[in-house]
Amino acid sequence: MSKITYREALNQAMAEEMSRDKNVFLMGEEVAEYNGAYKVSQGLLDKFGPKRVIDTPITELGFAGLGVGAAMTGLRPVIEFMTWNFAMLALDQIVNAAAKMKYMSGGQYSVPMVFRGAGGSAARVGAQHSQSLENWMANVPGLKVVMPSNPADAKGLLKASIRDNDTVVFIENEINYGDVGEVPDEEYIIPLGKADVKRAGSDVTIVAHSRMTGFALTAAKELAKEGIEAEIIDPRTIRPLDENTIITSVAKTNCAVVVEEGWRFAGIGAEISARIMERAFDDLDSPVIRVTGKDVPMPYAANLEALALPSVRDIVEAARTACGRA
Amino acid sequence: MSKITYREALNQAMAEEMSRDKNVFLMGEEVAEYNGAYKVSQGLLDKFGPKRVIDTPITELGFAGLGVGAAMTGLRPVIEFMTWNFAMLALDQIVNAAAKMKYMSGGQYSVPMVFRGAGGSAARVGAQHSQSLENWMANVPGLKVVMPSNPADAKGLLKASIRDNDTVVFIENEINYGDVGEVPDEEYIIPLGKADVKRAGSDVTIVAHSRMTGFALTAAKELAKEGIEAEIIDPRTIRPLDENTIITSVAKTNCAVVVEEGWRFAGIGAEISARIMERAFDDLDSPVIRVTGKDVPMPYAANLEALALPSVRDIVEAARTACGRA
Amino acid sequence: MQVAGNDTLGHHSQVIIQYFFAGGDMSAKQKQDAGITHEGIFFAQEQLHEMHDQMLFIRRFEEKAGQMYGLKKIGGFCHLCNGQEAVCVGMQHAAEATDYMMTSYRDHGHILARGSDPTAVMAELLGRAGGVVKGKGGSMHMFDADKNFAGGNGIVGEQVPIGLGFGFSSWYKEDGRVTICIMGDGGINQGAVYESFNMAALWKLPIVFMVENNQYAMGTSLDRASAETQLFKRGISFKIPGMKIDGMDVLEFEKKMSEAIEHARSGKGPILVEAMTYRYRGHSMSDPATYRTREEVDEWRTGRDPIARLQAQMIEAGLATEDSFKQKDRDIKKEVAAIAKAAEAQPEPDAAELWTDIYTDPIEGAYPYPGKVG
Amino acid sequence: MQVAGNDTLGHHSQVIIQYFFAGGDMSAKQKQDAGITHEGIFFAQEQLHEMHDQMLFIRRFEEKAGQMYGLKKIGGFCHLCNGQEAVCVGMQHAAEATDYMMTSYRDHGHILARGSDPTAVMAELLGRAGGVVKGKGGSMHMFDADKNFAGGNGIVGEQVPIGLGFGFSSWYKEDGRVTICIMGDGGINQGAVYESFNMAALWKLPIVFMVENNQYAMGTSLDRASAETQLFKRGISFKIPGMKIDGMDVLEFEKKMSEAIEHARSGKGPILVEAMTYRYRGHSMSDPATYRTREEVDEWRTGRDPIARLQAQMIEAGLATEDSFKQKDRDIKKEVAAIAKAAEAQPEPDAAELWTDIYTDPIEGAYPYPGKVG
Ligand SMILES: Cc1ncc(C[n+]2csc(CCOP(=O)(O)OP(=O)(O)O)c2C)c(N)n1
Ligand SMILES: Cc1ncc(C[n+]2csc(CCOP(=O)(O)OP(=O)(O)O)c2C)c(N)n1
Ligand SMILES: [Mg+2]
Ligand SMILES: [Mg+2]
Repeated sequence: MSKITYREALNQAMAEEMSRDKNVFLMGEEVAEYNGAYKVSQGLLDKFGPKRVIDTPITELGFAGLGVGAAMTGLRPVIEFMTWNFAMLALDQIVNAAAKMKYMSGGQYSVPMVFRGAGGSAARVGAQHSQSLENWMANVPGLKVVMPSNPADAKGLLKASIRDNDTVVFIENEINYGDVGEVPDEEYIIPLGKADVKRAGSDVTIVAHSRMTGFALTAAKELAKEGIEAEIIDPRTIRPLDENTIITSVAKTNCAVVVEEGWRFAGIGAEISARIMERAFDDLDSPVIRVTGKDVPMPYAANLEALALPSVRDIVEAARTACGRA
Repeated sequence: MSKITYREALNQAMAEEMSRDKNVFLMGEEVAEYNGAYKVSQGLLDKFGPKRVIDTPITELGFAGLGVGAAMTGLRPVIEFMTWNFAMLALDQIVNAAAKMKYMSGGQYSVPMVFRGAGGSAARVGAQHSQSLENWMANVPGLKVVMPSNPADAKGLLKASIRDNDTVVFIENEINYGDVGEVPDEEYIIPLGKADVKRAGSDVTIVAHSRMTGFALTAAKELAKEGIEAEIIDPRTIRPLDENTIITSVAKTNCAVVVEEGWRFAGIGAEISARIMERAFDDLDSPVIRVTGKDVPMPYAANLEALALPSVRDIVEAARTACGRA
Repeated sequence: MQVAGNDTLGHHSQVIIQYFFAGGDMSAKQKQDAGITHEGIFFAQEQLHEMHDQMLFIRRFEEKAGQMYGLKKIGGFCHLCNGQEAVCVGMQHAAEATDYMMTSYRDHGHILARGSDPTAVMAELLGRAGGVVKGKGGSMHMFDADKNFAGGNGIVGEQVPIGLGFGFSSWYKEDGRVTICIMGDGGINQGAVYESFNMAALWKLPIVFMVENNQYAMGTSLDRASAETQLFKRGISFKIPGMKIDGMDVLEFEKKMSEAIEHARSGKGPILVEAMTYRYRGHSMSDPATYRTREEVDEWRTGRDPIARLQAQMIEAGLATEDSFKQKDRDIKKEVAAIAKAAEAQPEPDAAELWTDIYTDPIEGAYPYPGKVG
Repeated sequence: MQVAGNDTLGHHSQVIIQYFFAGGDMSAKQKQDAGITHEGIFFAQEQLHEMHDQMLFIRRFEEKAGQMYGLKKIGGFCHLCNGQEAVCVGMQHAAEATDYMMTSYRDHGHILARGSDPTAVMAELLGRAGGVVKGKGGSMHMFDADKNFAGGNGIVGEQVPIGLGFGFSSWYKEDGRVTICIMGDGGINQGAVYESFNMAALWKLPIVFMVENNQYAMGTSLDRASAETQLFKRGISFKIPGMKIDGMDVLEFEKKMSEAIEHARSGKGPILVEAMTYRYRGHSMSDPATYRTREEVDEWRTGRDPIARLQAQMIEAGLATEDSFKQKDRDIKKEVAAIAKAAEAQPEPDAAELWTDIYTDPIEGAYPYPGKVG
């Protein structure tokens, strides 16, 4: 095991896959000469040259589509959005082209590619730079949606995503880029579609992805002080969702909290809540509680921003309520 | 009361509002000289002239943004997307500009406009022309989302939407355009945010919007034959959602089915299901059941298309299961 | 070749090269053969017959499709290409089989000219199991990967960035292929087109962007949608040279398109071709096309029809007679009728097909809502 | 005015008019005043001082913002405009107060030049209640509706269709206003820009599109992102005439920009202005800007600085002295320091503000998740 950052883990995943398969290339704004707006692609231009690490003009729809076309010819593009906020401009290519292509073409064309970049809110970047898109993307058959919460997952999941023969929407978290964690030294892959129980517990199930996994783990420590043992599940892959791991946990804890940074209406929490009801109705002692970003555009002011985001306290309170110890 | 089509109802709503307020204009592809791809704007060019009924080039992002800018100066644009499928290209302007503008500008700029057009699947138009976007749009604070299911609602809600001082996403249904219904002769407005109980019943609550309301009403007739009285609720406004009407119904029926044409993952059904659990957990005798479009891109072949869409039979079966009479 | 390269053209803002002449060398062998020499290019009689038959086949196929639509055997949208056959056919004769090609929803003519099985194309229109995409795509979404035909795209303009990606791939792999990326005169206004123009020119990708200027986008005439109606100039701001070609003359089209493809293949970067053409029918089957005058339609239909024109040239060159063409037409009509019958006899796709072709690597047990077909 | 109109220009594919001369009439009154005559245009000393002071104020304001960022009092992104002051100020002198204006996230200089309260601008950077948008927007989202300043937009290129809408509104209302829609040399590659160019030209809307060509988009130099680096030519394909202006010379900029605005106001349709400028600092505060050489930066910074240039001109014309400028600088620095202090003394926005400004007409009882602030 080595201790590396989430950023380095992603970087290693790309470097290893690019070394393994010459069809893999990285393209996006500032990925090459600038080494990445967030330095995720540090050193890749030097290592792989300007044919495989390519800076683009600021034209998200265009280079997303370029990736789709290239993937249809058998290349394996990794298309970086500087952040997923800007992918709003490229959704037509992701949804109408990448996700539907295999079906529309009767299976003739696959689109083996990864769209990646930082999603959700960073710090103090305001309304237009704080969009969570995972619920929109997970809505779409044909896409897989992956959101790692720590360095080891980031590396193993990105390698799996690059090798996957379908289109993967890979959403990182800017605030996590600097997080340090243990990562195996030997090569490894984390299969898509498998949730991970980040902490075992018997009193309440907390499902949280991406940055919220860390919040949930912190909340679990608080709760433990009160004698509440929370089981923390990180789905890691949002679509397809490993619902069995969640249902198994709820069967044990009989209550659940779902946490997400994004907006509440038809979010990931809504989906997980509905599924828990569908499959574990009789196990539930109390309604599933959703902890989400507030239903407002992200404000800039520090105090308002803090109020807009889910907090550890929100999770603690929700967990207490869920297991009847509020 | 007069009997008119859903299409005519929309047309009347626009004509009346354009007569009332000279700041209202209609813009979109083929809205003027062609009288609308689906003839919703029939006669409006003749009535209001080329300054107020404007054909655009095929540039959804551009003219959506034009609408946003015009609305910021106090005009009241009605921007027609030939269908909402094409709005995928314009989402940045709808979400990052229209929805967030008032907040970002500290309340200085409002964006009083309507984005309208046919959403969901028409008949046999395949994967790229059958997208349901209401869950994505309803996810976004700053937007209101309206989806009428019959001519009277279509007219009253569109008039309310045009008068509303915020951005309204107004999603029609192509297959409903020809539906005939009674519409009041005198001027009327249907306030946004109010659900309508389309049929009273005591055994099961069925929530269904847009074309699915009609399916649910048909299902209710089937169910009545078996002695199951379904209460059919049409939310009409998806965001904000009139959750009280739904909760009140579930308190009576103790079970619910939610129907939508769109995909299941993080759809409208997920949201409503989660809310029913949150607010009516103790009233529920059984889990809320979601009837949705299948989790596949829309196929073209007639038999596959029929399988992909929710059917009256699906609703009937779900209702039976929900109220324990399967 | 007199085409101005990217560099000179942009820098001096010269007028785009509208017509240029290749004056290819004719082999001695070709000169002996019967054929037609069009502006210095020799077309052998076999090729002429092939071009003619393909155009006529497409014409009759589209008419049959129109009929089937009228009989409600084809559903949804159905966009015919009657009138535009010379573009479809001329282009295929200019391109290599290994070159990539993609277009909009108006794709029947192109996929047929590309050499896909017409029964599979008709079966697709009918939503049958043997359709070129198994009945899943329909009229708008025809694909044939074996023929390097990448759709069949329903979102106006969407195929342009996709085509950019195919061109990028050839640059990446250095495989010598050219991508021919087709759009309409309405589609060329989409922003994605200019994002693609810029990247293609910046990286000198081997792409021929081709706009089928049939002068209408649904009911909107060119001048009501475009500030610059000379569409071959739409690349100037990105240093992409342009050519305007008569798309109603298959020989002319083949010749000029060959030059455009050669330009792209030779590493000079992208080129923009404007094909002047006309669709005889409405935009789709439901469009009465009242926005055009009868005279205008007639002018193109009787005055400039690409099939009649080639027939006249071939008769004049002694390569065929009116009678032989009439016989050919009867044969083709019969063939098309047989194709339609065979396609109709096919079953609908199996219900299980609803759930296939979504993922190459579905994840066991995790796929959201599998099965329950029916 | 020698600018070629849309029609002639596009049809003949002429070289875009790069410089044109208005040769305005000077009134007898003006001639008597002290001032500077720049290419036939007289600038009175009051105006010169105003321009100078505004540029210097913006420079010092940005420096203060940079400091505050370093002290972590400003969060998120913070894009300074040092070096680009002549563009901000020259443009405001050319435009009417009623003209509309919108730009990207690099907006401090523009909103200050527009005349917004600098304390409110600084308070916004600090996320305070008295911020120009109540602390809700921050550096990237400055708006001042009273001054017709419509942002402050964070998505690159997004303001261009919005500007199209402002221009459309003036066409619709016939209110005689011009919209000045500003983008960067990176932003000009976005597809939405060309969709907007086409519609603006098609309908002859009164819009000046202005690209601030500071030659870098983050770390990407112009030639690595644009096939056509002469950005004023980017409108040719849409029949939009272009002008290239030295954006480091405030007098030149004011003069040429006035002509561009006059072009748009007179009903001739849109025009595209390329302002040649340079940002002295990194893209945002976190960017060390190692992609540029020290020499290049110095060449602009010491060789072409717009403030130093105007100072030299004014000293030469006897309108000021080095000492008077030094005193002015001290005054402005003091003013800026006082502003920062006053802004910092403001409270953060009230917590209840989290839930305001989302809807003009919230729907009672139905608003999804109100309240529970904190
Ligand atoms: C993004 C998008 N907007 C609108 C439509 C509806 N639509 C389909 S075809 C068409 C006209 C296209 O015209 P043109 O590009 O000239 O191609 P042609 O039909 O003449 O071949 C329109 C507006 C669409 N399919 N996609
Ligand atoms: C759509 C979108 N893509 C990417 C970004 C990230 N980004 C912010 S500024 C910038 C560079 C813009 O450069 P330019 O247009 O030249 O403006 P300048 O910063 O030089 O003023 C980029 C890529 C963004 N904000 N929006
Ligand atoms: Mg056309
Ligand atoms: Mg720049």
